[in-house]
Amino acid sequence: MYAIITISIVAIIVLFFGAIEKKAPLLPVVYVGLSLAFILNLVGWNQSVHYYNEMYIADNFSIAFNGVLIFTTLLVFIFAPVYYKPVKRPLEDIYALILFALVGSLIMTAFGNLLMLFVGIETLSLSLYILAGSKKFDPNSNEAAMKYFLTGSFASGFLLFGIALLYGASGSMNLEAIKQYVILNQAHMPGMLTIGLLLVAIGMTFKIGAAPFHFWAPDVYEGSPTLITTFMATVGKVAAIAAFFRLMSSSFAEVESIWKLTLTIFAVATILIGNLSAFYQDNVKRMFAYSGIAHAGYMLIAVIALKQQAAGVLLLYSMSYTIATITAFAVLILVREETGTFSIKAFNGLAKHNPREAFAMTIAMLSLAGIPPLVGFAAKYNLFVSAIGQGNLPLVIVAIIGSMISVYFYIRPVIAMYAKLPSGTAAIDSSSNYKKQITLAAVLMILLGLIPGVFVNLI
Amino acid sequence: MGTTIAQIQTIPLQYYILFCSALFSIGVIGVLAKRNALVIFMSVELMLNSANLLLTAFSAYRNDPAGQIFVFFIMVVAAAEVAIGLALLVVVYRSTKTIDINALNRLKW
Amino acid sequence: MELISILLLVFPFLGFLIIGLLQKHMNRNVSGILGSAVICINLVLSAILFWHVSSSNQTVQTQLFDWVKFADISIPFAITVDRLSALMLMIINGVGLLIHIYSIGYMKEDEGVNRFFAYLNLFVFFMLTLVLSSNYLMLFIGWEGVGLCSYLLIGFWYKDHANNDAAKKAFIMNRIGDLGFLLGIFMLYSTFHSLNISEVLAKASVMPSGDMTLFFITLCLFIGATGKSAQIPLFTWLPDAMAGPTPVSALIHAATMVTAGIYLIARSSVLFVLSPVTMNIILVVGAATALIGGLVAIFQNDIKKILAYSTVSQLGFLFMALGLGSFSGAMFHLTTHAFFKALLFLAAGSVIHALSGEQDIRNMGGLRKKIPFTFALFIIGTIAISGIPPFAGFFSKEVILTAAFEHGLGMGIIATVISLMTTIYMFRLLFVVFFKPESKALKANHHVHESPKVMTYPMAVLAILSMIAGFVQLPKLFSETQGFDTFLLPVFAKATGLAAVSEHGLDVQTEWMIFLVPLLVIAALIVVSYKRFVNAKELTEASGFSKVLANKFYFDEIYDFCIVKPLGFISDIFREFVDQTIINGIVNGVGRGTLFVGKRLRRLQTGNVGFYLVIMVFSIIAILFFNIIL
Amino acid sequence: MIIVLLLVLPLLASLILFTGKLGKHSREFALIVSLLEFGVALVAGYAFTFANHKILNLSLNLKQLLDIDIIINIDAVSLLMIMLTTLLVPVIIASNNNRKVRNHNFFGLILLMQMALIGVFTASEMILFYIFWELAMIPIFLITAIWGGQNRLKISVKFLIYTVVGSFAMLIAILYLYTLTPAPHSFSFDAFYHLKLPYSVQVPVFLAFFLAFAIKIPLFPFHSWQAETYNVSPVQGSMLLAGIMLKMGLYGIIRFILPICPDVVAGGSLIFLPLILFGVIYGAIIAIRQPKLKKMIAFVSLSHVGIIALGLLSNNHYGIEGAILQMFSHGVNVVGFFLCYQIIVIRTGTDIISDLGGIASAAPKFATLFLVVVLANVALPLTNSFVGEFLILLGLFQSNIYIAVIAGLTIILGAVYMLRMFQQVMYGPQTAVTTNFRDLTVREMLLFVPIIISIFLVGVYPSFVLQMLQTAVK
Repeated sequence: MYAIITISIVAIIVLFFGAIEKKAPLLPVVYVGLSLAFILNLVGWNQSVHYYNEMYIADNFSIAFNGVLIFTTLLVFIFAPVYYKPVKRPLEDIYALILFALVGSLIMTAFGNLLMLFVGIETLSLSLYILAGSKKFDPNSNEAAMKYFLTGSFASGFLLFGIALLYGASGSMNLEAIKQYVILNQAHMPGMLTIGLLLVAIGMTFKIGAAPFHFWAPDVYEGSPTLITTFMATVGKVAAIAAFFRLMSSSFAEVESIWKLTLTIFAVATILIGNLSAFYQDNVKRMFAYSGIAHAGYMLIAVIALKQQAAGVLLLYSMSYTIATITAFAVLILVREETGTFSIKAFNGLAKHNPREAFAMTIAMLSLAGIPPLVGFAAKYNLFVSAIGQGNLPLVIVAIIGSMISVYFYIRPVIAMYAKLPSGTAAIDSSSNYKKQITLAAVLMILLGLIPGVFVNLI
Repeated sequence: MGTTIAQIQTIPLQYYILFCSALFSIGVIGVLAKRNALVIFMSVELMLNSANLLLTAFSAYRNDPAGQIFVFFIMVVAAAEVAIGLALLVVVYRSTKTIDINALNRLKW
Repeated sequence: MELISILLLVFPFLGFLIIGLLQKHMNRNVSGILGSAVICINLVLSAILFWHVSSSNQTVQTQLFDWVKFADISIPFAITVDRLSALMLMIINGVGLLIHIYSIGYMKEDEGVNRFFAYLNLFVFFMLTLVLSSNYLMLFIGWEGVGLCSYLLIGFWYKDHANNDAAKKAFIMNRIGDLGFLLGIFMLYSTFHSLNISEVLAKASVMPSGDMTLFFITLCLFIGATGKSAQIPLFTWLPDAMAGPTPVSALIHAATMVTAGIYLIARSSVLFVLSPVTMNIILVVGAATALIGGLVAIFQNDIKKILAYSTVSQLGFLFMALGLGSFSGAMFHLTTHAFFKALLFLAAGSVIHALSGEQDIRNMGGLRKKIPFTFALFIIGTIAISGIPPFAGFFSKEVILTAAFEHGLGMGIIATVISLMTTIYMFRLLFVVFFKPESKALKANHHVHESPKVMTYPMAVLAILSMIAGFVQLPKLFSETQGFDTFLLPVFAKATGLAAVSEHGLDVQTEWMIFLVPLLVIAALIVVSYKRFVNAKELTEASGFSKVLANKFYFDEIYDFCIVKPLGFISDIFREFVDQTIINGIVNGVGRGTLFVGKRLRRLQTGNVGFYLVIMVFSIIAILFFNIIL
Repeated sequence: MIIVLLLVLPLLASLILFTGKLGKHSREFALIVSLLEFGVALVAGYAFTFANHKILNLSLNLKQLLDIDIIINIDAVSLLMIMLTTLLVPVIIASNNNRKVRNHNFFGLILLMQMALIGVFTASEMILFYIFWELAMIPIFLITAIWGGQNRLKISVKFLIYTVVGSFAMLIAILYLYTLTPAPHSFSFDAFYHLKLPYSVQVPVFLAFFLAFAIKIPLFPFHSWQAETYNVSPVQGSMLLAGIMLKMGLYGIIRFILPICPDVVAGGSLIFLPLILFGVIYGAIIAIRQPKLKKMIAFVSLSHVGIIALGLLSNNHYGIEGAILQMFSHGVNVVGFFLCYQIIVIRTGTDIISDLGGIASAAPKFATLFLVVVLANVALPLTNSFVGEFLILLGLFQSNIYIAVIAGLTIILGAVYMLRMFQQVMYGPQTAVTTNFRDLTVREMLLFVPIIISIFLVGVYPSFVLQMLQTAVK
């Protein structure tokens, strides 16, 4: 709760600084604020506090995920200056919007009431709509924003209607109450509740960008400013999946029969479509969009295999996904700055001049592909095992085949970097702490890969 | 207040549900059928408002204010949404000189 | 005694190592002397052993160490010296020594002389391993080892690919046989759960005659033997093997290695006696080989080729003997043959040496004056091999002929014919080379010279041996004591006992017939061939059937056409088509397939929002439909 | 303790190398480390035999931290494989004197690979095994992709994908078996060994494992990556692949297929043995006419490992034990073969067999060593591979005569292709490229020492290995 407040305040301060045309203090303020928020968030660990009669629940689950989200945002902000190097103006609006989006995502992970879920989602989405279009004079950016907006608002329409139906059926929007209601009449579910649940599920599926509601993702990811894409692909996705997980686990765990098959089909479709479509991408940015879709599919497995362990697994997975993706995007930003293209060729011979970036990128790719001993493998491994533990072997087999396919396109940048000759001559220069971050991320991916147990058993 | 609820309850709940569903479907169809962004916004609004109506109806029938409170939130969000939507529309129009959504086809494959 | 038997193996191997490793730095003369010295020591040692086993009747058993040992299988390096192996020891080391000495002179000019002696010692080592081994697997080591040495020595002058091809051919053909041998070993092990020869024989002796497994075992062993001892169908390598230096031909391809097959069968006599079918096969194959070898020999013009085919024929003759169940007879002839065939080869070598490399007999003639000593030796060898008393060949052949006639008249006659053919080609060779008026080529070439003593003396020794060796066992007509048989009796007693051939000894007339008739014919043949070959101006080009014979029944061509060519063809097919097109094609096809799917899936992303929305709605409807209605 | 050392030493060394601080001393450093590693392995072997074949084991339960139990056992088979690895890696490192490839990363990768391989050969916990299994693939892939010959990318990627497919099949099988283990589920080998699967379950499990290993080994018809990969990757890469890496597959057969699906091995021999058998003959026949030396080695290796696989699946303890011995021998021989190949190629710049010739007269020392290697490859008695092949064939013979007979044909074919190659390359008149062919330098001679020694040691006195193994084979 304090985290949310802090961040909101920081956002307002940022806006204020922008208003008085001060560029210098902006980022420091953000850094400090986020770090503060991170710490405040951790306060109250193991004592699940409820705010505003169960509107907002700060239990370990939400705290852990919020930690991840805040940390990710911090990383994004660290990469910001390099990305916005050419821009003169303070960019307070963009920073503030990112912060507000973060607030939305924090609410999503911790909602105790469908109302808060909706509010959180909308806070996140609305901010993202604007951010997606924040390159005002870039038609791609505009188009991305428009597409995102249209599909997004459409989807939230369904979500909302679903919530309404749930409310109608159960008579409450409180997760706990709904759970009670569901337990009471497991025997004969009113059709209204089923429909409501499905609509909500669909809405969430859209937000995490899983098939068959993934179509917006590639276009939006490609069109939006890369930094924003990074934010969307990490914070947006993780928050959505966490919210989805929370919803399902806290209210509808007992009625798997209604939604399990549907979600399984979603997951299978997502994994296959995501990986196969990424297979042929030459545009790396877009490739990451598809890889993001694929990973959404994997995360859905965690939702499907609902048991206590799964929360931890999901946490680990989202961490691995976030770190790897953010590292990859960071390098991508660099390369883009240098070569002006997102094509895979841009990576040719990167290892020659920028060994450190290349190394980080390699680690990220391998981690995403799930090659041991990196965190990506640990995450997948735990995910699959917990899924199998509850008899989802076919699903897991599909997932394995998916990641088999994924190896191919994840390895392509690596090959380009190491085995192809560089096109440019000079090394791409990047600020020193940028380098530090990238290296840190790479190290993290290895370390977490070595001690995944910590996080799996965290919540 | 009580009388209003009583009057509301004279109409069976199913009617509200059906009506709202119909309204919602109209919204959906509008979104699908139209290629003009502006109209699509309006259809989306229709969808949201159908949900509002549904919530209100439920809350009225259950004597539970939560639903109606939610409606206010939704209205706020909807307003914000429209604002953003129109803003984007303007931007897009500036670049493509049209508000036909089929004109948005730079990003694909 | 155990120590000696081990030293027998140690010395030649040391010789090989020393000469082999110091090749570069060793004086070219030293190596020869060293090599010979080693064999000389060996000869002494084996003499001691020979005396020991022949005086006392027990065999020398020596266990070195376990070679293959785990679970229930245990195959040690173990040495057994009984009379049979003792005899072989004498032959190998004796002939070996002489040939070593001879080579000192023969290889003088060759720059690879050190390598030569290294190989030669290695050969002796393996040959001794072969005859000393107490189990089949160790025997197999020697078996393959001598094959290797013969490969190295045939291809000794490796600059010329012809020699290498010959060597390769020899090795591969041997390998074919070896596979048979190996399978035989497997069967032996599966049947008797041991490879120790004496153990196997003991276990086998209780089995019924004509037992099926025994048949297959013996058949496989015999296949092995055909490879090593150049029998049909695997004999074609031996004539080509003459590409090697002549001493090698003498030692390996006449006296010792090629007799390994006979030794193997004699060793496992019990097994063979118990499977009459195999015995008959051996008999037939042996006879056929002997005939073909003899026939072909008559029409060859290369002095060494003639001797080679003669060897083939003689080996066939030996196999006949084995097939007839006269093992000791076979060993007897093996011994004498070792002497006179070695002698003949060395003499031929001396001739070639004298003519500085000339091998075609059409370019020879009248050498008896030029190199009288060699001439004399050659005559002795010829007489001995043609089986003219009182030289060695006569006696040993006599035994086999008798055995053949005991087996039946037909077989007896065939055997006689074979032994007579020997006379024809040998005397043809003799006359053409030594009596015939000189050829122009030879006239031109003046520096024809007698070989040095280091070469002639060993030959002399062999000549003496091939004169007197026969007397160890006179035909039954003249003496009751069958020296050789009695010597080998302990080895073959069991076999002959099992054979249980109805001992209807031939009556005296037939014995005389067998004794006299050949002699008359031989005399006649000598006269005829003298007329035919000495007075003939030039050897006419072969034609008609003789052409077929001159081309050794086109065996090589047939093999080439039926095996070599198809194999190459298949190889190309596999490499070019199956591997590249089919298998690789499939693999790549799968990859491309996935790529293709990816390509198509991308197309789904049309970039049109309307389309996205439609898809969304339709999937929503579908989901609701499936969940509610169904 | 020793085990940890075995694993950590090369890992640390590789990390040090990756930093690139050592510059041009990298090779010496790597060599020293690998020699140390060999010493450690010897100590381990001593400890093993000294504690009369008691299995060295290291077991840490780190569920909380790693949610993987670290279980590492060294039994006879593992030990033999470790010996092979630690013996060959120094040779491989030292053999590299190619300027282009002399690079700290290169050696780092080799050592990393060594660590992974040792991990594979010692892990006794499925996931640990799988991790090492995958880890072992990355270095060799990078080696091929970065330092390889022309169109190295296409081929190395194909190789990567191909093997990944296999290992994922294995992963599926592992996960499936995991679900069958009694709760609480466990990934330890023992847990897997103890579940007695019905035949119907064994079959799919077998197929999954078999696919994985057949690709790795490789067996016909999954070999199409082999020749290409050998051909493009630098010689050291080929050595790693042929000498050690493909033993992973065979090792996998020993560890998983034999204990987990015994009935399939026992019953189904007529289903897959003929396939492998065909591969054996197929490889041999192709080798007969293969124009390029390196590709020929690939196909020869295909044939040889096929024989080994036959032995392992012969369902007969002679066959299995022979095969295990042969795994060691083959590694040594093939590396020796590649050494000769490298020497020829560096000297002459070509590996087209028909272009070569007459080297023997120019370089007698080399000729002798090469001859020994060739003879070891044709399994001449008293060389290492004879005993192995003898036992394998014996085992096959007892389980199925016909297969044994056909497999025996390789004895002949082996002689054919080897002698053809040797004659073409070494004998005959010298050709343009082989005139003034320099004979071996001392350094090169030293490279051969371990190879030659192990050829004759195992050839003459294999019992010490065999007796060590027999406990494991049980």
